[in-house]
Amino acid sequence: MISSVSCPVIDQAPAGPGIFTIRLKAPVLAAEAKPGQFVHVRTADGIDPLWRRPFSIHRVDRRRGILLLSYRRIGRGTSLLAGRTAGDTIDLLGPLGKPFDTAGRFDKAIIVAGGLGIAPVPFLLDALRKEGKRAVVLWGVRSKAEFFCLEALRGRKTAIHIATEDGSEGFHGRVTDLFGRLAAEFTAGSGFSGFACGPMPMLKTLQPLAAASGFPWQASLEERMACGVGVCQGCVVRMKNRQYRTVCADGPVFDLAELDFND
Amino acid sequence: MISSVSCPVIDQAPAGPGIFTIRLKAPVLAAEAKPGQFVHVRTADGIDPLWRRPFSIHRVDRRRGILLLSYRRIGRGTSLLAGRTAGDTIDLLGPLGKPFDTAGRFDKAIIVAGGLGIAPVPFLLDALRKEGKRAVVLWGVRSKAEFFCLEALRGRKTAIHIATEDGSEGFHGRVTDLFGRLAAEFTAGSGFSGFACGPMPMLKTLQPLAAASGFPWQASLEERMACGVGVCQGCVVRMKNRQYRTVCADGPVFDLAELDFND
Amino acid sequence: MTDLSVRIAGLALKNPVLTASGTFGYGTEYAGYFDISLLGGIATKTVTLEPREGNPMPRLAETPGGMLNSIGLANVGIERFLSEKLPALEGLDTRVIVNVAGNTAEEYAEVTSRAAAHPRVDAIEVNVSCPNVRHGGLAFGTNPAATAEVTAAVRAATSKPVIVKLTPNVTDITEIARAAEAAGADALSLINTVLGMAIDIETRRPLIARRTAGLSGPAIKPIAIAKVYQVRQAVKLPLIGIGGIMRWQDAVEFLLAGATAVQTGTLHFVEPDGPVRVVEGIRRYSEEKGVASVTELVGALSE
Amino acid sequence: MTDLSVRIAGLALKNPVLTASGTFGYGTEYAGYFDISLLGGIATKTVTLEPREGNPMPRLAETPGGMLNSIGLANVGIERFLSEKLPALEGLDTRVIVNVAGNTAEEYAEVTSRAAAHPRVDAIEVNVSCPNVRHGGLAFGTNPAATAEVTAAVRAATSKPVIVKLTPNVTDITEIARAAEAAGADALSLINTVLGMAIDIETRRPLIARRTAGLSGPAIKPIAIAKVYQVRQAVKLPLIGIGGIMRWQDAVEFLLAGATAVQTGTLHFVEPDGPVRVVEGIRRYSEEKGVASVTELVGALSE
Ligand SMILES: Cc1cc2nc3c(=O)[nH]c(=O)nc-3n(C[C@H](O)[C@H](O)[C@H](O)COP(=O)(O)OP(=O)(O)OC[C@H]3O[C@@H](n4cnc5c(N)ncnc54)[C@H](O)[C@@H]3O)c2cc1C
Ligand SMILES: Cc1cc2nc3c(=O)[nH]c(=O)nc-3n(C[C@H](O)[C@H](O)[C@H](O)COP(=O)(O)OP(=O)(O)OC[C@H]3O[C@@H](n4cnc5c(N)ncnc54)[C@H](O)[C@@H]3O)c2cc1C
Ligand SMILES: Cc1cc2nc3c(=O)[nH]c(=O)nc-3n(C[C@H](O)[C@H](O)[C@H](O)COP(=O)(O)O)c2cc1C
Ligand SMILES: Cc1cc2nc3c(=O)[nH]c(=O)nc-3n(C[C@H](O)[C@H](O)[C@H](O)COP(=O)(O)O)c2cc1C
Ligand code: FES
Ligand code: FES
Repeated sequence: MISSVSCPVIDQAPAGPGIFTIRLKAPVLAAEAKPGQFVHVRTADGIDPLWRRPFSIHRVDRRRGILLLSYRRIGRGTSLLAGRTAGDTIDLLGPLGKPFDTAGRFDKAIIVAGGLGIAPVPFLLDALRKEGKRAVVLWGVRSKAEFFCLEALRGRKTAIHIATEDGSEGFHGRVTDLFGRLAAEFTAGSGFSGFACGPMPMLKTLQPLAAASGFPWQASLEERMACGVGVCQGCVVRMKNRQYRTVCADGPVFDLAELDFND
Repeated sequence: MISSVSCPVIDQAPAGPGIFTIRLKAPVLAAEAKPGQFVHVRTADGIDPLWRRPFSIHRVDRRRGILLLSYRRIGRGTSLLAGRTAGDTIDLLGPLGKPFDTAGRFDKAIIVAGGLGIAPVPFLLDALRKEGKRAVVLWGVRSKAEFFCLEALRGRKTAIHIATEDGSEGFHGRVTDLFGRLAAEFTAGSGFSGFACGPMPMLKTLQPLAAASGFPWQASLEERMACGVGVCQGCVVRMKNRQYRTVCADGPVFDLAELDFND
Repeated sequence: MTDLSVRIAGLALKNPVLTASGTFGYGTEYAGYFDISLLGGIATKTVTLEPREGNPMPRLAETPGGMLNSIGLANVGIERFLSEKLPALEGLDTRVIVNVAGNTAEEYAEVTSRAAAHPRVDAIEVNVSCPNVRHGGLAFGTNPAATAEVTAAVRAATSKPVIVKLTPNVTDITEIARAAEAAGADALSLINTVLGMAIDIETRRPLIARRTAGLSGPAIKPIAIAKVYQVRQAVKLPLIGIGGIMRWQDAVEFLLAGATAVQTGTLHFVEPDGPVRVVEGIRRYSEEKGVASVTELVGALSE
Repeated sequence: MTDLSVRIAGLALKNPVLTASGTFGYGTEYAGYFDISLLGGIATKTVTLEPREGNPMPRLAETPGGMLNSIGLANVGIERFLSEKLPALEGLDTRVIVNVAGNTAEEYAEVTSRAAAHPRVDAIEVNVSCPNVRHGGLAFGTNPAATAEVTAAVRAATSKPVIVKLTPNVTDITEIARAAEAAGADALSLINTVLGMAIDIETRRPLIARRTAGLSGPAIKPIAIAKVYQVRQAVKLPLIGIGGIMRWQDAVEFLLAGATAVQTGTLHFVEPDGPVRVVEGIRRYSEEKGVASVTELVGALSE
């Protein structure tokens, strides 16, 4: 069941340039959350800012009842969050949204992430590993200075490819170009399944490439959110069948092929 | 000159039940402030709350450039202020308002304070001592549990009388009753001058007693304030000549005899 | 123990706290978060004859102490509302108010008669903030005659209580309130959102696709209190106060201004179970003040 | 270097940031806090023919993201304004706009001709939010004909630029804007405060003696942006945007919505030197965006 809970901060540390990872004591959330879901976080106790802020679940430690979020400080809400320290408590609503389907009939996951879209990937990888599945992560950032949480991405059954727009590390270009370059290796019928997390323009560029891959793709979207639970109808996205779906409740994970980016 | 300055917090400590004393590094303010003046404090960096909050200057340490405020935590602004610790900075506007006149031709000050109206009294006493004047403080509180800063009130040239409404210490009753009881000791023509700080009802009750005393009285008022500098005309008080005066700029210290409490 | 029950147009509510249209879905979305039967009632998202997909994206923006929405009348239409949404409310011990709208007075009447025919529906709330297609697109609720026309049509379509929901975007709200009263409204609810706009200075685009949108949240509370107070002096009908209620204290403010009940809206997005806390706060306040019935607070300003 | 200067009705301002009436005294009160010559101009507290003491206390209340004021037209009267207040502005290198009001159109005209006769006065701003004693006490500015009447009277009383300051408390602000334009206004400023109210639930008294009051501050910014945007489509006159500007970003939002200049108000109470920071922010933004003249931003929404 979804609930609004007050969670003690265990600790918080910088994880990269302007990026923080916060660890929260949240046993129920940690137990129930699935990768791709998010929490809706109250960053102020007054009205400034008024709305909660959505963050993907970065990782969970079920045994210890710990939930991790990784986020970039960009405005008032994330600045207030970055100011929280051990001993403070934070009001979370969650777990929210439809998770990635990791149980499907595939044995190799291709994960394409852009920028902060990497945030839910460690949790996704943990789940894939538990299912005995292998994964290849393609992560695109502007520059290698933006890296964080790389350790969480590496692992026995995971390969990682980096794309930087400035060429400071790995492939020089966008992550969708990198995917295009490697696409031949990921062929349909060999048990692949695709996962994409990143900004809308990345997903839009990826859509035809993903269609050409021949295997199914799940994509996680972001939209400005008020309620976060499907009530206000404020965060809708257009589907190929012309209908609107809410990102917060019908998503944030959708079948990439069904999204209509031309709206 | 009045200015808006960002002052480092030196430290902050509870001084009584729900009462805090904060010490700020504010050399210019400490040098220029006079007793009875106040500072207008920004308690939030956003809009919650929107207005600054006015606080009397509790005391200054000119040599070390330190300014002290003593306040009760009652709402959001004072709660935010109570959360500030060493290393934080606070934006102060001041010194504001007309101070007490301590230089006049008197040699004994009678100070009547109600509740938190005691806040500016230590600074006033320091100034009186510097002028070689003696003082008698009459302080009324609901119960002795509300005492704070008593040390700052005691001193070589100062006598202190306490009134508690519940009789838990000193005189059993209101401070204005206590003044009435002692009034015979404070006679006109023996170099007395009166100072009153407290809520409006106390000042109103005191006004006729003060008039009967035969010596002059200065009273410090409180009103809800927006600008704090005489611009918005929002904090006016009616004078006996029927004119309005701003508490923030024409006051907060007024000639008690000139105030019209019947408006 | 204070009696928290109130009556709005003959309708008994167990307490004066309802949820506002468009901020509580069709009543069940928040069912997982708290027991909805603790509330006085719920007002549904506006329902129209045909399904509507609502406005283009973006539809939401945050503003200082408030928010803009331009959801439009996105809804499943009366047909699917009755068959798919209403049944889920059967077991709930709370009042169900269906908020209705249409392009013409006839459409208002038709959706009303279909909704009100259902036994689970306790009352109709009329959203007059819709553009009046016949009169140049200005909202029905900005014109006394158009408000009266819609009110009369809805009135004729049902014998259940009719609550007309007023827009604040008018020069003189008391004129509209009187028109609704004269045309047969049983109660008034106010306010709907305030017209507003915000611009992204980086993209230079309005933050809302439709440019102007509806402002709600704590920022508008003083506006709503003023309107309730003004309308209280102008009509005899019971009022439901809406606008920026975030804490129980705000709800009490509306009661004192003259509202018999309140609706919470934007609050839900911050605290899903906020309305229950509002009920509890009103109870505590009333008991502390020795109030036997919460109705004693209605319009009870001191001199 | 971006050219920050703008023209409002023939009046050249060194930059588009002015201070709003009633929030900057008679122009000198804040002189100790910063160099007022850094601003494009100042609008004085409303001046009337006779001195006025203003409304009873309490006159102020804080609200979520905003504030209520009911100062009334407390002012020293045109006589003392000219003899005691204006001389202090002589040395300042900034524009002086005298905000005027009266009980009748004739009073508006008379205070205007006396103010405008003084060489230090650069323009007249007409506060039409005053109760119209002849027409049932509703504000002049809520009625197109009354707005036109006052505007025409002021227009006839001076050849200096006449800026009419619009109230937001109307159904259709474009109608009022067009009336002012037709009656000879050179520019419009908007918005004045929004009608609001707040109640102390402990004392059960309105927090403001006069009960309803004027809401200002960040809470009303989206309302003001919407009004500027609407009026921009309706008239050709230059607009001065007012309402809730707390940061330079807010000022840029008003420019993009269609204002040629802005006024800051409630901001001063939080940051006395706030308007100077707004000027600096507009300058930085314009330079970053490669804007040669700040006028390029006016109404420059992208498609
Ligand atoms: C389902 C979901 C999951 C998310 N997961 C993460 C995560 O794991 N880590 C993370 O760092 N962020 C994540 N985000 C984005 C995060 O919610 C925003 O960064 C945050 O709300 C910004 O709040 P703020 O108050 O600091 O910034 P604001 O002051 O609200 O905004 C600052 C600037 O950022 C822009 N902005 C605000 N929200 C977004 C957004 N959603 N996307 C892009 N730009 C935005 C604003 O328009 C503004 O220009 C997620 C968003 C969604 C919808
Ligand atoms: C010139 C001046 C000097 C002051 N000096 C001191 C001081 O030295 N120490 C101190 O503790 N306080 C002092 N005050 C009062 C202080 O400013 C208020 O307590 C403070 O503004 C409350 O802020 P808040 O946000 O915590 O409370 P809010 O949330 O603003 O208010 C909480 C409750 O307290 C009431 N309240 C708010 N302001 C006042 C006020 N001025 N007087 C009485 N009730 C009020 C409100 O109506 C509300 O019911 C002074 C006030 C003035 C005008
Ligand atoms: C996202 C959203 C959607 C809304 N949809 C409707 C609606 O469909 N019909 C309606 O009458 N009011 C609608 N409203 C207005 C609310 O019912 C309410 O009148 C308004 O939000 C003011 O209350 P608040 O400040 O508590 O939110 C909507 C408000 C919001 C925020
Ligand atoms: C305390 C106060 C006094 C005001 N007095 C006047 C006035 O005398 N004449 C006038 O035209 N506007 C007056 N206003 C309105 C402001 O000029 C401005 O239009 C309004 O406050 C909105 O701007 P803001 O949100 O930036 O404050 C006053 C506003 C405040 C807050
Ligand atoms: S944020 Fe409300 S429906 Fe998604
Ligand atoms: S608070 Fe503005 S004049 Fe005193």
